[in-house]
Amino acid sequence: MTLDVAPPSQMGSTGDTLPPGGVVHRRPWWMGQHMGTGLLLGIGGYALGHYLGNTIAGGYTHVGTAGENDVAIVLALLLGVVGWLAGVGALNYPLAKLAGREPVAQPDTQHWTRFFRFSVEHKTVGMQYLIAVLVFLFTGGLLAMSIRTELLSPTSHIIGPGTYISIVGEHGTVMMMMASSLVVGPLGNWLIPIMIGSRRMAFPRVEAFSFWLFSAGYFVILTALPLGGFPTGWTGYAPLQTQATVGMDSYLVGFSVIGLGMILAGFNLLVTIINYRAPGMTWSRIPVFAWSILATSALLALATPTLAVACMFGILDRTVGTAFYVNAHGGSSYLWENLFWFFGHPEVYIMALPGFGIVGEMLPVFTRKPLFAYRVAAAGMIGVALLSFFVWQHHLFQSGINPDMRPLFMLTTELISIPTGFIFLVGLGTLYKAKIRFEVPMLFALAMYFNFLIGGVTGVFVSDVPVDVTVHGSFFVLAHFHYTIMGGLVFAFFGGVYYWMPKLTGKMMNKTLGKVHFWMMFVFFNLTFFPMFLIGLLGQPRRVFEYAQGLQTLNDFSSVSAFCLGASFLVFVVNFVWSIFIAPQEAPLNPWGSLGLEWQTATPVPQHNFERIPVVLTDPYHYSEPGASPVADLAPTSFAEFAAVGAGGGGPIARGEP
Amino acid sequence: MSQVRVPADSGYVATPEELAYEARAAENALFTASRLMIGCFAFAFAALAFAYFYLRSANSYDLWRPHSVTAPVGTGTAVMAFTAAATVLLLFGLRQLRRKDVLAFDVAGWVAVLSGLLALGLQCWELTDLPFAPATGGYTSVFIGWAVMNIIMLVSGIYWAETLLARRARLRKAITEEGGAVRGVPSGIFRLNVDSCVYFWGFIAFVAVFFWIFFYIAG
Amino acid sequence: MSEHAGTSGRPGAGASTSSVAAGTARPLQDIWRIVGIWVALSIVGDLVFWFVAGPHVPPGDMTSSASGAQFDFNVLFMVALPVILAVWTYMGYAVIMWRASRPGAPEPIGGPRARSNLKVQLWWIVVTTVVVLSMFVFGTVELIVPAGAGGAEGPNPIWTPASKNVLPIQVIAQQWQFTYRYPTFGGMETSTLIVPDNTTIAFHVTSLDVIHSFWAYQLGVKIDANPGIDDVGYTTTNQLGKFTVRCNELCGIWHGAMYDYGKVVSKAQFQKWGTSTARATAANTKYLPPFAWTYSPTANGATGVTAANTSGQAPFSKIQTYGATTKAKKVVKNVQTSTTTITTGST
Amino acid sequence: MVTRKQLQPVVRREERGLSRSGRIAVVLGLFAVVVFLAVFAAMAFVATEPPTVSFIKGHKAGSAVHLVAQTDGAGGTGIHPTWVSYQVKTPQSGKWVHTTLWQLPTNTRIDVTIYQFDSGGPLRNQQWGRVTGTTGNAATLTGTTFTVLNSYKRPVGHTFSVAALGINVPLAGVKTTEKGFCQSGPCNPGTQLHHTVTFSFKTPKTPGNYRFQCFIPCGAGHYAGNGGPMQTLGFMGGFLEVQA
Repeated sequence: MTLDVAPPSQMGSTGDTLPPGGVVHRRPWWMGQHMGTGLLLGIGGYALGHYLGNTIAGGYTHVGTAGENDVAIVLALLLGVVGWLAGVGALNYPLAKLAGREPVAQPDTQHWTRFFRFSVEHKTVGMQYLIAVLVFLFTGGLLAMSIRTELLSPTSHIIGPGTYISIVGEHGTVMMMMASSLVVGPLGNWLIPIMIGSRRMAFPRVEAFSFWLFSAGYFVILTALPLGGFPTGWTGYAPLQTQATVGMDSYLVGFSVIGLGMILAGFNLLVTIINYRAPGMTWSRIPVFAWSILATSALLALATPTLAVACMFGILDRTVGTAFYVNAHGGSSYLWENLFWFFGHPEVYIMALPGFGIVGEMLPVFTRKPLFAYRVAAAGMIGVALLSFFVWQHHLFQSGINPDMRPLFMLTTELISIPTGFIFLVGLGTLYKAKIRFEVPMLFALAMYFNFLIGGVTGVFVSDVPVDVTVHGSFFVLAHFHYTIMGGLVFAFFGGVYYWMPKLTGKMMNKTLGKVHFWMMFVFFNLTFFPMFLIGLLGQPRRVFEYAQGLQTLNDFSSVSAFCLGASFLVFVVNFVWSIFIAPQEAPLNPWGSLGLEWQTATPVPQHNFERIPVVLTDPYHYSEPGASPVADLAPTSFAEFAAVGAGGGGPIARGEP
Repeated sequence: MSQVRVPADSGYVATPEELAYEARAAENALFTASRLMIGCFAFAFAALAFAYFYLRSANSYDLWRPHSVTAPVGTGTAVMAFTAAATVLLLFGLRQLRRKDVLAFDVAGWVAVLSGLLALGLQCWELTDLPFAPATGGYTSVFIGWAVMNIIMLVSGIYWAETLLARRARLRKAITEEGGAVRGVPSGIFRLNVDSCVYFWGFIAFVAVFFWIFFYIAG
Repeated sequence: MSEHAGTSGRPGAGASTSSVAAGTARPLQDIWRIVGIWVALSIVGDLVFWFVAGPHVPPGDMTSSASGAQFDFNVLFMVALPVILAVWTYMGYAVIMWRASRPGAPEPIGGPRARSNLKVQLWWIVVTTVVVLSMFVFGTVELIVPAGAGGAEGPNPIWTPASKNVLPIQVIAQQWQFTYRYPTFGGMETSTLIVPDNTTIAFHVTSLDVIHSFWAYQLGVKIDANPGIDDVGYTTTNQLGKFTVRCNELCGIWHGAMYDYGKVVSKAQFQKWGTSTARATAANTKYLPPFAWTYSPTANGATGVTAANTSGQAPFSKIQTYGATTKAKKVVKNVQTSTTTITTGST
Repeated sequence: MVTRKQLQPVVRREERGLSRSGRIAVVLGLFAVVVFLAVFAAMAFVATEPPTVSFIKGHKAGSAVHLVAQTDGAGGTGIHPTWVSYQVKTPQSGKWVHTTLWQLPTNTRIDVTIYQFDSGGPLRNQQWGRVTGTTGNAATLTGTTFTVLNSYKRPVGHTFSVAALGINVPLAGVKTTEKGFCQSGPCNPGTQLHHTVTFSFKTPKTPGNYRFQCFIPCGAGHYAGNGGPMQTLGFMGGFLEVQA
């Protein structure tokens, strides 16, 4: 260790220092540890694990009869992930720490290659996440296109049935993995420290680690296809899971790896929001987006361990031969259903809450009105997060659980629509007598309300047990959750991307292309998924490659709309590439006229975010309020200043009175 | 080394107020994080406990625990005992550290790590030499699940304790000086870190005893 | 205090004092307009739905549970439509009337009154809570009164039909076809489901391998098939006709092709069909395992009826004893449960 | 009021060296590479589907189609050589092809001969011991007509079942211990131990893909014996592609 002592201000809690000056690598960009070495070691790890697995378990009779060695595949995937992490340099510090070493300062070059390295700078990690979730999204989208292609005809015609369910499962899994990090990953990591007035994340290495696990998960889940796919869909129901071929191992390992990444990402964000708020950033002043990320992070950190454990049980069943999910051996097929959905339902809100936060940020800006009922919004998000732990058995209504549990879970499920309704109260209240500017982000925000309303109301149908007898597991449910996840979260995400892109990159997205993207996406999203409610009611179960002849018209309509929906994403890609890389247009400092703290900093945001740690004077929603205090003092002479003005949110300026 | 030092030129100098603010934030973050980490592990072990009680009450085909199979009680008790011993030792070490008896902290800490490693080794050994097949019943499955999770938990706990002790070995006495900061590690933070680690070990011991009871004693 | 931050982002700040007048004349004019449009739309929408679409809403009215589901769906829709219309009307009104590009659009008003309104918030919470709770009460009544509404009640149903004459039919799901056993006809097994009219039927659904779901669409019945579990659901037929049975839980490659068609026939026809089929299949029925509520076939066969598996003997070869030594090899007593053959109980 | 310049960070902005057309070219090039890779991956993936054997080419309308297939304990070729699988004789060249996609003409009698080389066991569900859906609801096993096979007495190697057409024919298994047991396909009906099962059925008038599968748990090493070959096209499940 030849490093100088970093000033204590940059010392992390567990010694996670991040000296902003730090050390610069003099090596050329292609040397050192980066994605390339990660891939190399990842492949090496895969090969080693495969070899080890064959050595250990190759002789077992069942491996011979099945013609497949699950032990080898699991070990290969796990060691592949370890190799990837070691290759990108994620393990350097954790290992050095064993020898008591202090953190090695990170290369903080602003060279573009930083996006391919293990960077602990939250804005770099945010951009890495942004690209990664888009890759995930488009991969899942292409798979969706092939699903819709197969469903053009009521019988099997282009894709074989085995390939078809592999694609269905792959689509679901990739999309779920993507959606659980869609907002938290890019926007959460990038914006949250700036929004709460912090110079850093609580655990920058944990944050970076979560990203590299996330990206490793992408490769792991992709290996499922060449390994023969998995037949279970994203829900991975056992004992079909136990029965499946080695592609299933990719699912189990992939979900564990992604799950670990989700836990770490949520862990870091939660600790950061709780502890790194700037002076004066009281709980009643943090942006509503931070509230949503707070609630989401809590769900990520607490619900996902259950998934990891359930996946571990599945791996043990398939490799060591335990019988967690095998009834005939003292296990239970319900065990997976319970554990999975105990994670799975909070997961659903992991994929909804950040969207609420984003639209909550954008509505005041584009209506020039304060956010209506801020406390209700916060309460709604926390309420949804809490309740989401008590609803999971509604996925098991028709599975033969104890019948008297069903009214109870019907109640909890329907209760959750009350805090969800708060979000609508906030939105509608903010629109009241507003001055709505139809910028691209605002269009997405309004569309999110439009879509999520349909998704939410149909959720009440699904939660009602007698109706659920008909719609459970049908295309109705499929349409329902696409309306909430895609109609809600993905729309909000794209709104957020258009909204914050000037901050993230300093470039404006093209407005015309943005509007074309929005209208195509909005119209064809609804044309794709609304018919699915009818298709489901008319008796088409999910994940089938054959359906009733009479449903072909509706399915074809839906398919063609889906292709157009797919094309709308191409418009986004063209817009993205054009506006950021080809013909960049410098963005104004605060193009939307937002009061949010993140818009008060420079663009590009300096590496340490703030020259001085700001003193926050009020919440960022004082629109159309002459004489309101500025949101923060960016150059405070002393932190005591806020105590005089805003301690406890009590001062006249803080209350927004003239 | 191809690294060179450059001055912290990114353009800001922290004021003493900011330093104090960030130090306090770091301390609070450590406190929150250690408790949250226990929360994450608690949910994981809750899933295991759920599997245990669910399969036990479902008792499919009367195969929860055929012939009352039991994992080796001696080994299991030893694993639990070593885990508990490590916790007690760390607790003692923390107390001595608070009294600035660093030598006692070092000795207790390293013995605790050793004890944890023994528990870990025994747990691995027990897993490779079970008197039943994994698929014998629900009990055997959940037991193997527990053994794997216990290994993961012990590794986490030992890693944390070891890194603290290793850092302490590098930093020597300086950390005990009240308010002193050597190489950027304020002693307050270090003590809080040890404190959190011990807290986590308390959780490990609780889980170890809980599952020891249900797997070996009250099954 | 430095004033530089934040002000750049408030274009409306300068001109807002003049805008107060617009809202004061008739403060709730907009709300009344919205309510008017909403009430009109809701009444028309609900009436049109109830009388035009309602009677055709799937799954029809072939059985008590199907018509129950239809009625339920219609009632929920009658509630949901005004909720959706309320939000859409409001949003539509807002988008048209309160857009910035509208000539003469007044400046919005900020300040405490725009930030929260206790009355509105309370009303919102009360109304949503009342709607939600009444939906819950309605749903629970609709679930309990018609004996589980055609859904799965597990092995120990608590809401059973009042009728004493319940026809038990066993649905055996396996990869990838349903078969049906009729304990009332000597435990014969068929590949098509024929049920009598005007009869309360108890479907006992079980699986031989993975999880399936028995979805008799027009009958309004959906019951998951779990291996080793006897999952029961009830319905009462009240119409003749054909229906579709589909597997509703992903069960592997041929999940999409796991469907067949059944028929509701008159009681007399059912009796006739039953006796003739029982005779026709007698040659095979005698080889079937004795009728039981669940079956646990061994890996390469179908011998097992419900019984404790003598451990150590793997029912399927995937589970092996590698990595561990098998010391415990005491013989465990076979526990036979619920293997009684049912021979009575029809119509 | 802080101007943009004042807030400009110390971080140096990257210089952009490329012209606009240069950047377009780079992006299009990258795009082409990505598209190529995606198409390549998709093609490689689709190529794992088994080939189709046509019984329509060269078939005279009105005459019966003779379909000859064999079931082997191990397919011997392909990516899973140890998996149990069907082989079918092409009508054109008489070669054995490892596939389960068989094209058949509509409304035609199909005379099926299956050489069954695999060993057998009891059915998971004895229901599939019945012969249904064939002409006369019967089949012949080495010359003897039968309608029901007691799978506990007479182990069944496979069943040929087409659910949508109501066809089910159990194919009796051979003993692994006997001489001439075929270890790996394609097996030779002339020399190796097998059972010959024949039956006829009529293809429906409506064209369509009718799946056929096997109801014996022959995916050894997988839970309930229904994994692996049972869930992969070209092994124990496939389509009768009935076309006009």
